[in-house]
Amino acid sequence: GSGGATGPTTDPAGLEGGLTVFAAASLAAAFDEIGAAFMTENSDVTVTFNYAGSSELVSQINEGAPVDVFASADLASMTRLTEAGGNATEPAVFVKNTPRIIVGEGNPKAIATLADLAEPDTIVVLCAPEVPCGKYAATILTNAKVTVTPKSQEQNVKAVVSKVTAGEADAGIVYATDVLAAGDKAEGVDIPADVNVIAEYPIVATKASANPDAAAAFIEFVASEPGQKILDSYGFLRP
Amino acid sequence: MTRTGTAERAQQARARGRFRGRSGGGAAVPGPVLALAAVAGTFFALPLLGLLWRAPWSNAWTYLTAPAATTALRLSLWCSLWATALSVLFGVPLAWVLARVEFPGRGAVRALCTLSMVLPPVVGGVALFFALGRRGLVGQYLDRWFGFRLPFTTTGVIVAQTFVAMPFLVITVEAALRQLDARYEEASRTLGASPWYTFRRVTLPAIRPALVAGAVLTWARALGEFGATITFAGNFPGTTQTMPLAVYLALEGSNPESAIILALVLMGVSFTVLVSLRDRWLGAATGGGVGAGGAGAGGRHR
Amino acid sequence: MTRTGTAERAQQARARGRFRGRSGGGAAVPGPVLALAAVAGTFFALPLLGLLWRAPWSNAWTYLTAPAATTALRLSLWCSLWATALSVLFGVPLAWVLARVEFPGRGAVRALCTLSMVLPPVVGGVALFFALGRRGLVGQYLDRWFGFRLPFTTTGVIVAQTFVAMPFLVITVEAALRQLDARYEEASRTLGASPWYTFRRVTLPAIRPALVAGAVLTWARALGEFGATITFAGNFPGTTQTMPLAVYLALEGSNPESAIILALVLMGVSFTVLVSLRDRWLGAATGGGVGAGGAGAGGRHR
Amino acid sequence: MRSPRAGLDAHLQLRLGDLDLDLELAVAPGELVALLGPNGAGKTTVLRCLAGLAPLDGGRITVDGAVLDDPSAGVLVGPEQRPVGFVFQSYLLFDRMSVTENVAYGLRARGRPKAEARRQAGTWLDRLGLAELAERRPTSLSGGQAQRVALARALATDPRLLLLDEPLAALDAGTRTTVRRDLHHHLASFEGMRLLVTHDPLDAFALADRVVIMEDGRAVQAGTLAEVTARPRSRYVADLVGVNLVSGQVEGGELRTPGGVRVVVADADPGPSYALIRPHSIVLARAGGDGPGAATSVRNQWPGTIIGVERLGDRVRVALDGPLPLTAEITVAALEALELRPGDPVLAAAKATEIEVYPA
Amino acid sequence: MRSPRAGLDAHLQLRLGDLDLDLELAVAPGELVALLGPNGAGKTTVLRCLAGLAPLDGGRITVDGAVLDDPSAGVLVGPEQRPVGFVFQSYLLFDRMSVTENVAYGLRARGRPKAEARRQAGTWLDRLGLAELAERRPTSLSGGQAQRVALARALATDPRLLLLDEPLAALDAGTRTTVRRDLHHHLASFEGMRLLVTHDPLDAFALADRVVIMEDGRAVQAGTLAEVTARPRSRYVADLVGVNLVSGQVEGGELRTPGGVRVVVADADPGPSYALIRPHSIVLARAGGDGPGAATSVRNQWPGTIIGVERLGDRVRVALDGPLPLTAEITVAALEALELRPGDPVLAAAKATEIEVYPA
Ligand SMILES: Nc1ncnc2c1ncn2[C@@H]1O[C@H](COP(=O)(O)OP(=O)(O)OP(=O)(O)O)[C@@H](O)[C@H]1O
Ligand SMILES: Nc1ncnc2c1ncn2[C@@H]1O[C@H](COP(=O)(O)OP(=O)(O)OP(=O)(O)O)[C@@H](O)[C@H]1O
Ligand SMILES: [Mg+2]
Ligand SMILES: [Mg+2]
Repeated sequence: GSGGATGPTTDPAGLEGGLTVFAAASLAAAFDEIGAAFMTENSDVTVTFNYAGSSELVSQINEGAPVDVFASADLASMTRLTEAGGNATEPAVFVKNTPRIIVGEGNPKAIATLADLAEPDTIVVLCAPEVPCGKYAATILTNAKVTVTPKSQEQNVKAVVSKVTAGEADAGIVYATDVLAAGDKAEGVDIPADVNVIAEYPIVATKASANPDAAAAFIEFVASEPGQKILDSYGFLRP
Repeated sequence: MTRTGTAERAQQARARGRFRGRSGGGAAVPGPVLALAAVAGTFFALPLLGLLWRAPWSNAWTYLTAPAATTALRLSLWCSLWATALSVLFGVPLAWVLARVEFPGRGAVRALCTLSMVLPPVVGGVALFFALGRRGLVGQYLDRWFGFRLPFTTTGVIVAQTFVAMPFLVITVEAALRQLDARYEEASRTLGASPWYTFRRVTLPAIRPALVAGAVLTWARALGEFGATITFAGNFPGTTQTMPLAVYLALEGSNPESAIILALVLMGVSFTVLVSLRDRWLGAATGGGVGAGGAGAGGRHR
Repeated sequence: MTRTGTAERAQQARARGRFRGRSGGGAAVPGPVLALAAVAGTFFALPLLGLLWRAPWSNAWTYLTAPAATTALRLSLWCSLWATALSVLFGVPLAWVLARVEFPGRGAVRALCTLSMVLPPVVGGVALFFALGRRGLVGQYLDRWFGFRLPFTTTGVIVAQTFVAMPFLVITVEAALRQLDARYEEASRTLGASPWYTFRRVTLPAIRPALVAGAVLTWARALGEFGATITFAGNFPGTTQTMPLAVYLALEGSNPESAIILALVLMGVSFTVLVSLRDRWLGAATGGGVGAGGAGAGGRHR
Repeated sequence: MRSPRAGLDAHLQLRLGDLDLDLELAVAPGELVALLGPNGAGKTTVLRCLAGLAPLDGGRITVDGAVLDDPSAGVLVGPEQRPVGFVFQSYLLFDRMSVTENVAYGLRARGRPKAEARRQAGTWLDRLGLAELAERRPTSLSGGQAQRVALARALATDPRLLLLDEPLAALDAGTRTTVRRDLHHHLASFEGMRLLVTHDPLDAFALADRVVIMEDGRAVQAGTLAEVTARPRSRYVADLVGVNLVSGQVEGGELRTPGGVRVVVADADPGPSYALIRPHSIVLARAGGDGPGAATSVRNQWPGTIIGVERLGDRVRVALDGPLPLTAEITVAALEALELRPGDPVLAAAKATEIEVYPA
Repeated sequence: MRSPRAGLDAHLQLRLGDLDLDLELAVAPGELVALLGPNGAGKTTVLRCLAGLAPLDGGRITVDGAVLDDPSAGVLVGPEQRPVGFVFQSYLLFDRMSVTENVAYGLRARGRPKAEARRQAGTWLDRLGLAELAERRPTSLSGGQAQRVALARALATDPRLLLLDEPLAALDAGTRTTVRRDLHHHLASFEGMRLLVTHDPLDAFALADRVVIMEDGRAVQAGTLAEVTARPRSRYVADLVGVNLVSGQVEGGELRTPGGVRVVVADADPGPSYALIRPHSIVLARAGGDGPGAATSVRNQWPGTIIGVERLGDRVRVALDGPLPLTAEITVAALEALELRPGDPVLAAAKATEIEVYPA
């Protein structure tokens, strides 16, 4: 994005009131920081976040939730919103995320490749095929021509992380951001780029928005250099 | 409360009064109570009506007959029944001890039993990891010595459900035991019955309404259990994917509508079970005459 | 059960026997029961010990004092207490009607009240939308006529918690009412007391142990409520982000460790409340003498 | 509806389990009627009907002309609206209230201020000698104390119709006399009606203006106790008075029981009749020995076996089984002279002139 | 420990609320002891101690030499291990079992096969005239029926020591005679001991070998009923027998009550004594009129006010209040001749020779 200390959104006089952002729970830490930065720049705007699963957020919006901006962790949920006509702008991908193999502290099973996941004495957990990380994992494994029987198909990517960090599972496929967030309890193993799939996070202003100007400004801020810098620090890739 | 109306209506009302099992006095319900009860009933009914109203009936059959759905339902029933059975087996003794034995820290033990209800279920699952997982307090020894692992198994589902649901049984039964008239147990003892025999023949029958109620609560809670199960036992079709997990994933997936249908199935099943829990299992006095009530008691003539 | 030992020990045991309030007969607990109870107690204790064991104590203070945590805790207590109060207000009348009034479809109404327990909480939240949301069955009129909206408000949290937690109260209290000896209510009526006065002065005191137990269950369930709340009321810090939601967010976000600390805080609070629920509130007979027990009853001499 | 009339006027029809209740009952203002009858006769059920705890199937209850229950007219007045007080056979004191609170309950339920209700309750407790127990819980009372508290509780509401289900049964002899007297005393000072269920003829004697004997849900006899006991018409009353009652057909100076036993009687009109044989008019002799009437004019001689001997002061009551089961009362001296023991066969004799006969 | 000895040998010490129990009690094999005393004396508590439902604070209970409770030795045998049967004052029948199951309960609890237990229970039901009720639930029984079932239930376990807490109180007159006789009959055929709490002297007469009178947790008198009633030593016994008891100091041919009233007596040793005045030896006269002793040798004349009049057949008992509260028994004719009404002042007179005096 174009950046600088005075970005394109610098028209503080025009922005005020409340701004409600619905964002995927995996964005929570990054968006809290972005929100704070945004409010420093636009002191008359109060940003409120509502974090939950992307799919759940779409349901809420479709039920008439008071929301200005929606940031999804996957395209499928966004599609459900646009199909219902809940969007005011076209979805824009503001960040990307790379799947990685997650292994326990010190990588006890010495997992280095996707093929190692097929070892019978390796306990692997993946996301359920219904949720985005599960879809990506399936695609990646198909691309790598590896057949893995997971012990469990988790509800979301954090559940995979917690199984691995708790030592119940030996490995799983999660996002780079999750490996980073797990700190020293887990390690990441890269997936070769030729089989990997990159996850895309779209953002829109909603039709229900009562403060469309601020919504547009927020979306722009996320895509701006300060916004992207914050996202970088959590392991996200720029679009 | 002078009742007027056609003689026929009056007589029906009378006949009802008799068969209520609580003739006269006890049965009369004041207006405000009825009103509040009606509000409560409506409050429960509305969301369910809402679900029925919005359910995607046109595709219902497809969703219902999906093999994943039927497998999950079967697993759910199996696990929740086991969890209920285990809760009764262990929970009733615990309730008895809590109600009847005075020991230091009794309050703490009682509180402990209630804690797993307060715990957000996901954290409950994590806690189970810490205790019974592969690296858990006890689980590591289970694994090392017996090669026995709970996570990712159907047994794990049952354990998670029991952990979350058993408190309902314990608390309900304990309250019933406290409400009980201990003199009937004394009478039993003087007839030569051991504490255990007394418990089986006198105490248990007397607390049956509460026991049934507690077991129903437990079963329902186990049937609806989601967080602890998915965290501790994972989610794999056929072994650990219970109905609530299937519902949740359907909600997350591309077709949230199917989730409503699955949830309705879950509700339909439990509704059927609950309705068929006939009054007499709950210990209502049947037939004419005065309310039996009273703890294993000699009814009206004591 | 011949007791031998030093005279002193024996006398202590005797004194205890007396102060149990259930001298002799009732109090004796057979060995197998004690064993089962011990297993149950351990089963509850282990996961909590596990949590304590693995909790990131070094950073605990930082997590605890985060403003988000204290806000969430305050909100949790506020909402769960309201939900409990509403449940008592509406649930006790409902329980009374279910226990005492025979009407067609009573079984169905009872089952209905239990359904919200079986419903996966997330679906429960969705169902609440369908009923009370801006486009819901009733909610649309609330919105259109009064401009009143429940979703995403603190009131919405209370509604969601009440919906999920009230069944515990209803079922517990209904069981207690069924166990009650209706003759005491009859006696009250012959003394000129209206059904309502009878309820307040005779019935309520008699079912107090169960009522307290039910309220505790309800409160605990409301305090731990997550799925319905996040779905129906959202996750707004300060207005709808209760403690379980904060725990969830910590788990999902960058800091899973803090989730354990937050969960422990939640547990600590409820533990404190539950332990301070002294025995006498649960209706234990205190002081010497024979078990009072019995439904509002004349104790030993009836 | 019939014209208003003071007092209780009831026709009670109700089926309950084995019981088929069908009883007409009237109690005038100021009158105390005692209801006697064997266990299971339906006495408690009668009281429950009158109190409104058991709605009638048929019949009608009016008190001072006001209809309380009339199924055919669809009228049913709730228990709390009836001017009725009830002392239960099993006390039913409220466990979680003190004795005073129990007694004050009815007044509080009628909306009296707390202080006044307590004061009035205190007066009642004084009157029944319960003042010391005022702050006790019912659980810590003895059986008799609890019974008295129940009595005080019912009296405190000043009912028009007071129903007492064996109120004195659990009282000790001393208290009983006092309470009986006190009850009489208080009851005499009000215009109300009292219906008393009792098993003790002494209670009925001392308290009742009239007794109604019921059996199997029906009234079998009514009148003053003296009238009723002079001519028992049921086994129950005969037992109550302690006499032998034989029923059968009188024909030609003889009463023949359905079992074929003959009782020679004097001056009796033919037809179905009762014969009353007082125990002390029966003479016993060892069977096989010289019968009491062997050489005398006593024509009534019945064989029997001794099945029980009970001492009553200086006399003994001897129970006989045989074709005609009888109870005889003889002196201890006679018993010892005859060396009678349970199991021994005996002959019982009674003079025809000592047997009273009256139509059934 | 003392040497083994057949029968019950107990010294009961226990504080419970207001009750301070301290009672020595022995019952020989085959003996039936009746425990009498006013409400709240501690009779039920005594039975509870013996059954093991209330552990002692001090003292000791042995049955046939076996120690059942001895706090100083730390021995306490559980209720179910004691050879004791208990018929409770309030029945305590198990509501959820049929009558037969209730009676068979004790046998089943002892491990007898179901069929045998039911058969034996049937025998007991027959014996107590309950056969028809065999399949009924206790809830549908009348009070007296329930009482009999409770009796059958306790008897069915064939206890060495049978404790009966007013077992006949709720029985009607007819059944009462039968059950009393039956009870006697059965009890006579076994070597066991029986302890019977009752308020009815007739029960004590008919059944008991010996009576123990207790008051406030202590034994005040013991012996045969005849002995006890001939010389009452407490208000309770005097009321039981229906006589007036005056206690005071005898000095110079006079007994002086603590209240200062004088009773002239014949032939009495000085010292603290009781004077027994039989109601029928008291003559009444209207106060102010010609006293019965105005012109006679009767020196005992006490003023009083009539507070109650009770009819007993052709006699009336008149209760007097005054410095010396008395009960007099006069004929109905005398009452009517004198036109006595409650509230009237009267003079009561009694001849010194008709007053019995014995040392306290
Ligand atoms: N709820 C009931 N169900 C079935 N039968 C009942 C019920 N209540 C009463 N009965 C029947 O009615 C009969 C009369 O009962 P009730 O209590 O009125 O007798 P009672 O005359 O008071 O006897 P008692 O002197 O023993 O107290 C009983 O034999 C019983 O069989
Ligand atoms: N649990 C208790 N708490 C306090 N006091 C008690 C308790 N149990 C008994 N008492 C006291 O003991 C006294 C004696 O009671 P108990 O029941 O033994 O009397 P009782 O002789 O059987 O009387 P009744 O003839 O009226 O049945 C009562 O006055 C009561 O105050
Ligand atoms: Mg009765
Ligand atoms: Mg007693």
